[in-house]
Amino acid sequence: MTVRSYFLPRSMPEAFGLLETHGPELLVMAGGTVAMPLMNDGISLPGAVMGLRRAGLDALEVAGGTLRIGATATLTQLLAQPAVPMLREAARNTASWSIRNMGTVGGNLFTPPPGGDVAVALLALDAGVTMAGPRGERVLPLAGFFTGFLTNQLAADELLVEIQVPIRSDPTVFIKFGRKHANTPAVVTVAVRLRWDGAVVADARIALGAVGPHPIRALDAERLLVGTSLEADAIAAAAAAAAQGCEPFTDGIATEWYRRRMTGLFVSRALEQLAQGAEGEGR
Amino acid sequence: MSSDLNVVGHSVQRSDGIGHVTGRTQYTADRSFPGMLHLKMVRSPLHHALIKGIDLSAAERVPGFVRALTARDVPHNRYTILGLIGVEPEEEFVLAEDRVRFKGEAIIAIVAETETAALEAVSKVQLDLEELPAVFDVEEALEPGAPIVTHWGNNTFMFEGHPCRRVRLGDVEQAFQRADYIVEGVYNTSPIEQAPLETTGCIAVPEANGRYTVYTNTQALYFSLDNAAIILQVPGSRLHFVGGTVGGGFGGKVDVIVEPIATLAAMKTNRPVRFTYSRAEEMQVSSTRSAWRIFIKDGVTRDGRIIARKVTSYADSGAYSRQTPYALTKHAANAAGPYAIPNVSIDAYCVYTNRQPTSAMRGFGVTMASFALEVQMDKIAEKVGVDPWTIRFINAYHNGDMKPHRKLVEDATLIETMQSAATLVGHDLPDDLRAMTSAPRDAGHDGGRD
Amino acid sequence: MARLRGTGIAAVNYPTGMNLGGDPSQALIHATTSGSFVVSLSATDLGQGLRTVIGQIAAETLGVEFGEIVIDTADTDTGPHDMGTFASRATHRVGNAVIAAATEARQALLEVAAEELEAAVADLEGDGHGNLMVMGVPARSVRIADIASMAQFKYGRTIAGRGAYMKPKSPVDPETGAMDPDSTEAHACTVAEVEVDTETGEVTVLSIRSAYEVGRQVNPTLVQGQIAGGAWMGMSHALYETTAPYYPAVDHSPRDFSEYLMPGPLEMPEVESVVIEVPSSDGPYGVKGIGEMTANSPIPAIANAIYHATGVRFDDLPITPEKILRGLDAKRSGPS
Amino acid sequence: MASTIVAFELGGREVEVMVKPMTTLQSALRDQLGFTATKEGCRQGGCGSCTVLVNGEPMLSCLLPVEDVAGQRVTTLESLTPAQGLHPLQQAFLDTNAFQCGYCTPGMLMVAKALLDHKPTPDRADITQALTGNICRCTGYGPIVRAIGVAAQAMRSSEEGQAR
Repeated sequence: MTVRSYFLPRSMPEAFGLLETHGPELLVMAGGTVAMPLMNDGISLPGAVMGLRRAGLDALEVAGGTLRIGATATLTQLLAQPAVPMLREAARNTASWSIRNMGTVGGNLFTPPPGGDVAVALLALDAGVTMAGPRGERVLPLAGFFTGFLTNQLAADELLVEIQVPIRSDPTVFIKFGRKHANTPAVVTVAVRLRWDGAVVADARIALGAVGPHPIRALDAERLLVGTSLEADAIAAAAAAAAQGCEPFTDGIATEWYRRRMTGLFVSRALEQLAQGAEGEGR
Repeated sequence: MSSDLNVVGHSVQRSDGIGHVTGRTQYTADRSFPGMLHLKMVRSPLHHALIKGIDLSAAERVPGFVRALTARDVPHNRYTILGLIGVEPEEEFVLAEDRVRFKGEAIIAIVAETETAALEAVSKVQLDLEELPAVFDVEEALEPGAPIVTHWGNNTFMFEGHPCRRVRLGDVEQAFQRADYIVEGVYNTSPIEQAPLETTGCIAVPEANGRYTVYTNTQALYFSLDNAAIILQVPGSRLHFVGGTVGGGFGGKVDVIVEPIATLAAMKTNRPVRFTYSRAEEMQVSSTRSAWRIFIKDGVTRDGRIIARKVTSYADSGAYSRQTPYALTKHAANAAGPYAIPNVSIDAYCVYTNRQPTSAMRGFGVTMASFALEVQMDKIAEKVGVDPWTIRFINAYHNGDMKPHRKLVEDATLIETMQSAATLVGHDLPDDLRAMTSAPRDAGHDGGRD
Repeated sequence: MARLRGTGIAAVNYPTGMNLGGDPSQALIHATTSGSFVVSLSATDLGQGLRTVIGQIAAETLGVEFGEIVIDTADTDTGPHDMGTFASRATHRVGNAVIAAATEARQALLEVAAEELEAAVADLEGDGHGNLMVMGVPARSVRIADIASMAQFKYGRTIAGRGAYMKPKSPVDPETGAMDPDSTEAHACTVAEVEVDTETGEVTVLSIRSAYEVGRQVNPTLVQGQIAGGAWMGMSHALYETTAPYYPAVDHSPRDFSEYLMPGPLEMPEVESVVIEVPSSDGPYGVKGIGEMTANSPIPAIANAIYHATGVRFDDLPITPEKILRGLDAKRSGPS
Repeated sequence: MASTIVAFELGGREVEVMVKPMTTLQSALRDQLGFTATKEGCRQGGCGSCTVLVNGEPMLSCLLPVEDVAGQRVTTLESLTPAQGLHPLQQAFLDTNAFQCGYCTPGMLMVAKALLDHKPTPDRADITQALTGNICRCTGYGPIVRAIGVAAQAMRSSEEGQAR
């Protein structure tokens, strides 16, 4: 349907009011980098659209050891923040300069794979998401947010308003592997965060993108790392577990086979980087 | 050498450069006209199907809908652009009649006040299609019992009575018997999109004097006008085509796809009509470079001379051949490469499949032949035990040699070009190769030819 | 992790002009009152710089500065017929037509100048920079701009020329394939250097270096542009591009530039080239066509370089990382 | 589906357009204001030929509802061109033959302008990174990368000249 109404609320109450008035027919758009192409091509023909660019949701601040990211903070804002280096790396590896100026962190959580690279980093960082609606606010760990391909816990009358990232000094590695070096869909995206206890891995997060219906955790691989010192065989075992546990798909960029193979390889390369970093720091 | 002339050979600044760097250059879609309508196509969602029915009623109710054009509205509903130069048969339709042969084939043109309204109306057209079996592989398409794409009962384009373009010189089979080595290769290439940054498009404008001005980014202005006049069944004098400035072509804008139907829409509505491909249409619907499957069998002597070359090529034409038969002829003329080979047999097939049609692209019929041949040359070098440079010098054609299509070589400079490349990259050529020239082989000496 | 390097070469020819001929181009030229020359065509500039090189050819033949040429193209109400811009034909065909038209226009110019200078046409010569003079007598000289004006206002004459070029259509013998499929042949030889990551199958192209023989360069900078752009397109064809990623399967056909893969600025190596010139017999000032061929030799050169690096042949384009990885796997596990 | 009037700053002057809901900035510029230097290569956010600067930052005008730039500062190639002569970037593109068909050129120039505003002395990596959202089918990118380097150098020399 030709868009009859475009709303650009100037505040969150106004946005919630519009959502309540128009219900699920209202297409909610943040940066527009995913929705606009579909509308331009006539694939998506919504009757009414609400853009969140002016709704005052783009603050990005550090408070109480947490990086609080407004849902419509842009990827460029993410690239500029100093608090969480892995998020800079993730933003740097996402799309192009112009798209990063438009695309939002919140929107990245709704981008279907193989997109959604920032969400992979957020998953590895134990991010939480705040959703708000008529019943008030609720906070979920990002790990519990995704429910399937293009589905999640957000109710039709809710908006995603904020992402919280605990600021820690844990070593991290973010690798996006695509067919090109920039502005290209991922074959696989790997985000790893470790917590060391002396020379031993105390806790591990391995998040993967483009190898599942949404960003996923490699839980088996994470478990295998705990208690190791990232010895070669520990890395190999974790990489194999990650490759085996992921759910890759075939698209025009890569086959399921290649994605699985690259998952193992890049989990391994990420862990090797962390092992070398640990050596460098004298662990 | 370039300095012996006053202007030619000098890097004068481009006359259109200022326009390009200031954005003042006017491309087709940069024009706009009062009351301009927008045309979008209803396309087949299936690769091969019979059209059983079309229901336009919901589309007609979309606000901004102006009218629909179907096959019945097209005066001469045949799209055979090479008919202008005598290539037959008439096989394609401007708008599909009872059958669609590829996913994306145009069925109904929708004209609306805005592009969005046109897209919405397109989405509301109900098609009743009966799916038919489809074929997507050139060799499968030639097997007995394969789904038939064409209306004449097999899946090959006929070249004056032959199912392929043939080139014959000498006797390859006999030469294979005498060869010390046989080297065989099979090469496959994928279809490729021309992908000019400006998509294919035009605007047809009714003029006060009863003529139609068509602003178009075609690569071939008169070719488009002449074909449009045939399809529209109007004298060429009714049409005025304006173009000449194109945002990239690469062969993708030699098809006369948008102009006839946009002009027809302008005739039917008496309003300017714009028809420009979306990027997705450019990629998924417009003609591509053909995929090729090329079989090469070479007979080679111990000292590295190729004495026989047999090439069997299949170009995947897609559902309609458009300019591809011409590419096959060009391919056949070049499928032995820039080499002097006394015995050559080439069979080049233009094969129909239920794929998006193919047509011209940069390197028309030759690019993929060059790929196959030049990889094959390396395989021969390895088999014979010489380096990749030497095998090419041994076999390079000279002026006065006869090509497989029986024209004598006139402008050969392969040897000199290879010598320059060797110098450029610092590759040390042996003295005998460094001393070679493309000059005709010595009289009374066959130049090593068999 | 292993990174293997390899070098490959390829040498190619490429024909100029629509392959069987029969593809005319025509040109009309007339002088304005101020001595500029309008070249009317219906040829298309695809971005390769046709307007510029045709202007250069017209200026050269007329003996005037490049800035005095106005190229008017393309409009079917004003421009004479042209077959179109494809088949590496435009500079060759349109150039020849423009030389013919310019020669006729120059003859008209010389006739007026002869009258004005009270000399015979045969005794006149030009300096190539907008002046005509009596041979050997530089003092008896006149500006072409003045002649153009006088032709209009003093002599009531036209300074104009018509030109056409067509290679007659060649029939093909359906049995033997005997035919005349080209006007002339340009040549190229490319040396490509690659590095292959044996764990990912990724190919990094390190350099593309080529020699070209193109008859005569009308505008060397524009020739370099074709070579650089063609090297990129050849690399793109070799390693990335396809509308059917799993051909002959029809699934996963791309619909945008993120799915339709082409190398970006980060993937491009430096492109280096050298051009040699051996004039063709039938091209304008010896020109051969270079428009299409620059994408050709890089493809097999890259394919051969990958073989040189890995010892595995990849004969299916595009040569994707996945194909390379599977090839390397097969080599490792296969019979040695 | 009532139209609304949207006002924004375009190349230093106030403009108003009357638009249907969700009209893109690209369409408002090209179809209503006649600012056609901003091109239309895909309308999918994939080619960069429609790049404009919004408050100095490169954005894709095909993905921006014009309502979103109400009150903002928009810069297109039209306003890069000075009254006399060319901007150093335009001059460098011309001098180094950094285009063929010219269709990607406006987008390339706008990204290059933003780059040099942010980083007047970019290295090769800065330039190539900045261009990864802009597709060129003709040149192979090398000439464009060179042109931006040449322009940066020219702008520095000119500033030093003025400083002296």
